[in-house]
This record gives sequence, C-alpha cells and structure tokens, in this order.
Amino acid sequence: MKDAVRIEQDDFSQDEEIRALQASSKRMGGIATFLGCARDFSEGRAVSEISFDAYERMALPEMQKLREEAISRFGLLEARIVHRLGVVRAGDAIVFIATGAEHRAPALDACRWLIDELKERVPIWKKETTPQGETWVTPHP
Amino acid sequence: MKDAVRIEQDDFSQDEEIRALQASSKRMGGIATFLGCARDFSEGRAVSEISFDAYERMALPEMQKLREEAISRFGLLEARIVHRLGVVRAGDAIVFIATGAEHRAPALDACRWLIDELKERVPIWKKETTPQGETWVTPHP
Amino acid sequence: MITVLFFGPVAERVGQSQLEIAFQAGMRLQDLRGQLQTLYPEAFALVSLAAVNGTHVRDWTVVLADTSEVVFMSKFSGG
Amino acid sequence: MITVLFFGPVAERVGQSQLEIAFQAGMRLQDLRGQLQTLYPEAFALVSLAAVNGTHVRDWTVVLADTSEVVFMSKFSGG
Repeated sequence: MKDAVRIEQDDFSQDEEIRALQASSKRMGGIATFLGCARDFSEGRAVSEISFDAYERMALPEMQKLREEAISRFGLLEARIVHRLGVVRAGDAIVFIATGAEHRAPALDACRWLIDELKERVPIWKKETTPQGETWVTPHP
Repeated sequence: MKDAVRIEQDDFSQDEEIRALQASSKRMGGIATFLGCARDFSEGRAVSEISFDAYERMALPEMQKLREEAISRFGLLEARIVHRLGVVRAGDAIVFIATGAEHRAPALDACRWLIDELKERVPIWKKETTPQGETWVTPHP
Repeated sequence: MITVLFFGPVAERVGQSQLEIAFQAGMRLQDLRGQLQTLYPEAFALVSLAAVNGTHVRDWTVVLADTSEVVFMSKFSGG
Repeated sequence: MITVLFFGPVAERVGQSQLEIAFQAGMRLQDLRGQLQTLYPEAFALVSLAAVNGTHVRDWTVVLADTSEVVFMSKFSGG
C-alpha cells in the first residue's frame, strides 16, 4: 500500500486512496475528502498549466506532522495527504486530503483544518503559465 | 453519464463521480466529498449488515432539491448526491456527496450542509443487524 | 380510498407497509392520524412527520382528497 | 560553508536556487539575511519565512552552525 503522506509527480486514484484509508478500520463511518485541482482561469487570466517548486526536505515532514496532529486533535481513525509536483493542466489534481472517523463531524472538521494548515505550513510554491507569461502565485491574505 | 442525484442498489466509483463532477467546468479549483459508510460496530453492538427502507417517491425529489439549494446557496459549480439502498456490510458505501466550486471554502461548506440536511430531510431509514437481532436506527438528537 | 404507506420502524410496528382507508369528505390529516393511532398506538408513538402525495406536510389540519397518498413517518436515519 | 537554498519566486528573483556562503563563527540568521538582502533586494522583499536544516525558524537571532542549510522563503502557495 502507498504511504499515507506523499509528494509525487504522478496522478493518483481517489478510489485507491479511500480503500487504503478504510483498510485501517472497520469502525469508520465518515470519510471526508478535499481535492484541490488546477483551474483554467485564475485572477482574471487564462491558465494553461501550473508547475510547482517545493522544499521537499521540509515539505514531506510538515505534511507528516499535519497528519499526526489532525489524527490526535480530531480523534480520527486515519488520514492521508498527497501533493503533486511537476506540471499539471486544467482539471488535474494538485492536492488530496482524506480523513476518516467513526462519525461525520470530526472527519469533516479535520479535512478543512488540514487543507487550511497545509497551505500555511507546507513549503510548496505554485507557478501559473498564462498567455502573458509565467507568474508565481501570491497566496491570498 | 450517470445522473447527478441517484438512489441505487449498486456500489459506485468515487473516481467516476469526481470525473462527472469535474466535467461540468474547468474552473473548479476545490472539490469536497463526504462518504458515509457502514461500520461493524454501533452503539456498543457488533453490526453484521445494514439494510434500508426508503420512501422513494419523496426521497429522490428531496435529494434533487437539496442539490439545487446547495448550488445556489454556496455558489457551487456542481454537486452530486448518491444514496444506496439494499443491504450493505462493514466498509461499504452508504451515501456519497461531492461538491465543486472555484475555491475551497464554498465546496467544504456545501458538503457539510448537504450531509446534515440529507439526514434531516430525506425519507430513508436504516436497520442494523446485530447478534441480538435487527434494530431500526434511531437518529441522534 | 386513501392509501397510507409506512416505512422502516413504523411499518415494522404496524405489521404492514400499506393500508387502504375509506375516504370521507372533509377528512383532515389529523383525523386520519387519530383513527390509525387508536389501531396502532405503538407504531404511532414513533411518528413525527407526515407526507401527502410525496410532499412533507407540517400542517396536520390539511384536508385530504380522495386517492391521496399519505405517509406517517418516524425520524429519518439515512445517510 | 553555509548552504543557502531558494525556491519559487525567491529563486526566480535571485537567479539561482543555491548559494554557498562562507561560515563565520557566531553568525546569526539575521546577519546572513542582511548580507544577502543587500545583494538581492528584490528577492528578499518577498522573504517572510526561514528554515534552518529543514525546520521552520521564527527566531531570526538564532546562531548558525557551519554546514547549516538555510532557506529564505516567500509565503507558500501550494495546495
């Protein structure tokens, strides 16, 4: 089975991730996921592709810490986090988070917390290619 | 493509549902999902299977209304809701909700709203089979 | 005739999922409930919602029409 | 030697993703930042975070060791 926390070039299957999540416990009654994907339009400009730069030495451990924090903070049974690097196009997956708990509330709360924290804490940067050239994305305040 | 709102016996693929959701727009940057699944344990009792009864004449239109309400209330690009009937066992999917929006916050908000409202508004009842016999589930207050 | 449907725990306690009840002009939802409650008190102890012709009805004084489909329901537990 | 790494928009403005800087005993993170800021003011206008040896550092007065890996980073935009 693939690691619960990964940074990788390749696309992944949501079904496979959910199966891996569920494999950890038969007590899982609620699974929440968030999938961040590439849009063909951002800040009023057409976007043809998105590429990434990451400080992987720090990014992967930060993602692993986030998973562990979420599990203990929300009492999850399991959580998985995958972030892609390389080049992606409109519709492609960028980040995937899945959280599983006995009941729905902690799974939903943890999923939102994880994507919000990931954006704050994981050293990855996004560059959009538009007809006007390439631009590094500035995070919204 | 399968309908965006369905009540069905068969299991479904999350990947397929996500692809159908994404097909509606290239502007989708955030997709949230909730999967409710059967647990092998509930209220202190082992559960071997779960079966359902539904007032389908009302259930499907209520789910369709929920989808439309969620789309307009949260400004979603698309939403899908699937509920299974028949008999399911531990780990099997029961209900699936997927919401897609330009940004993550409305997708996450709408997903939670939809599962909460579905439980309040859709006439489906769950029966758990335990070693002590069969019990209709009483919703938590 | 009015068709009355039951589902889940209510159907289990009634012992059937469908009844046909003679229609009477001016009959209200609460009248029908009253009649059936006397016959199936245990089932109706669970009833907290009703639907007429597939639509949730909150006003128990609504007047029923002949051939109406009425459902007396316990709290939902789907999802 | 101290290895300094840059990523994303900071690397673009510096024009490279790695520099080797001579280590000086007692050198603080803020000293290194000051040196590089003078050389790459546009890049450092974006810098709001730093990491030493893979760990986020909030205290800019921390003393660096020889062979430290230091990263000056702009706000993250992953996810």
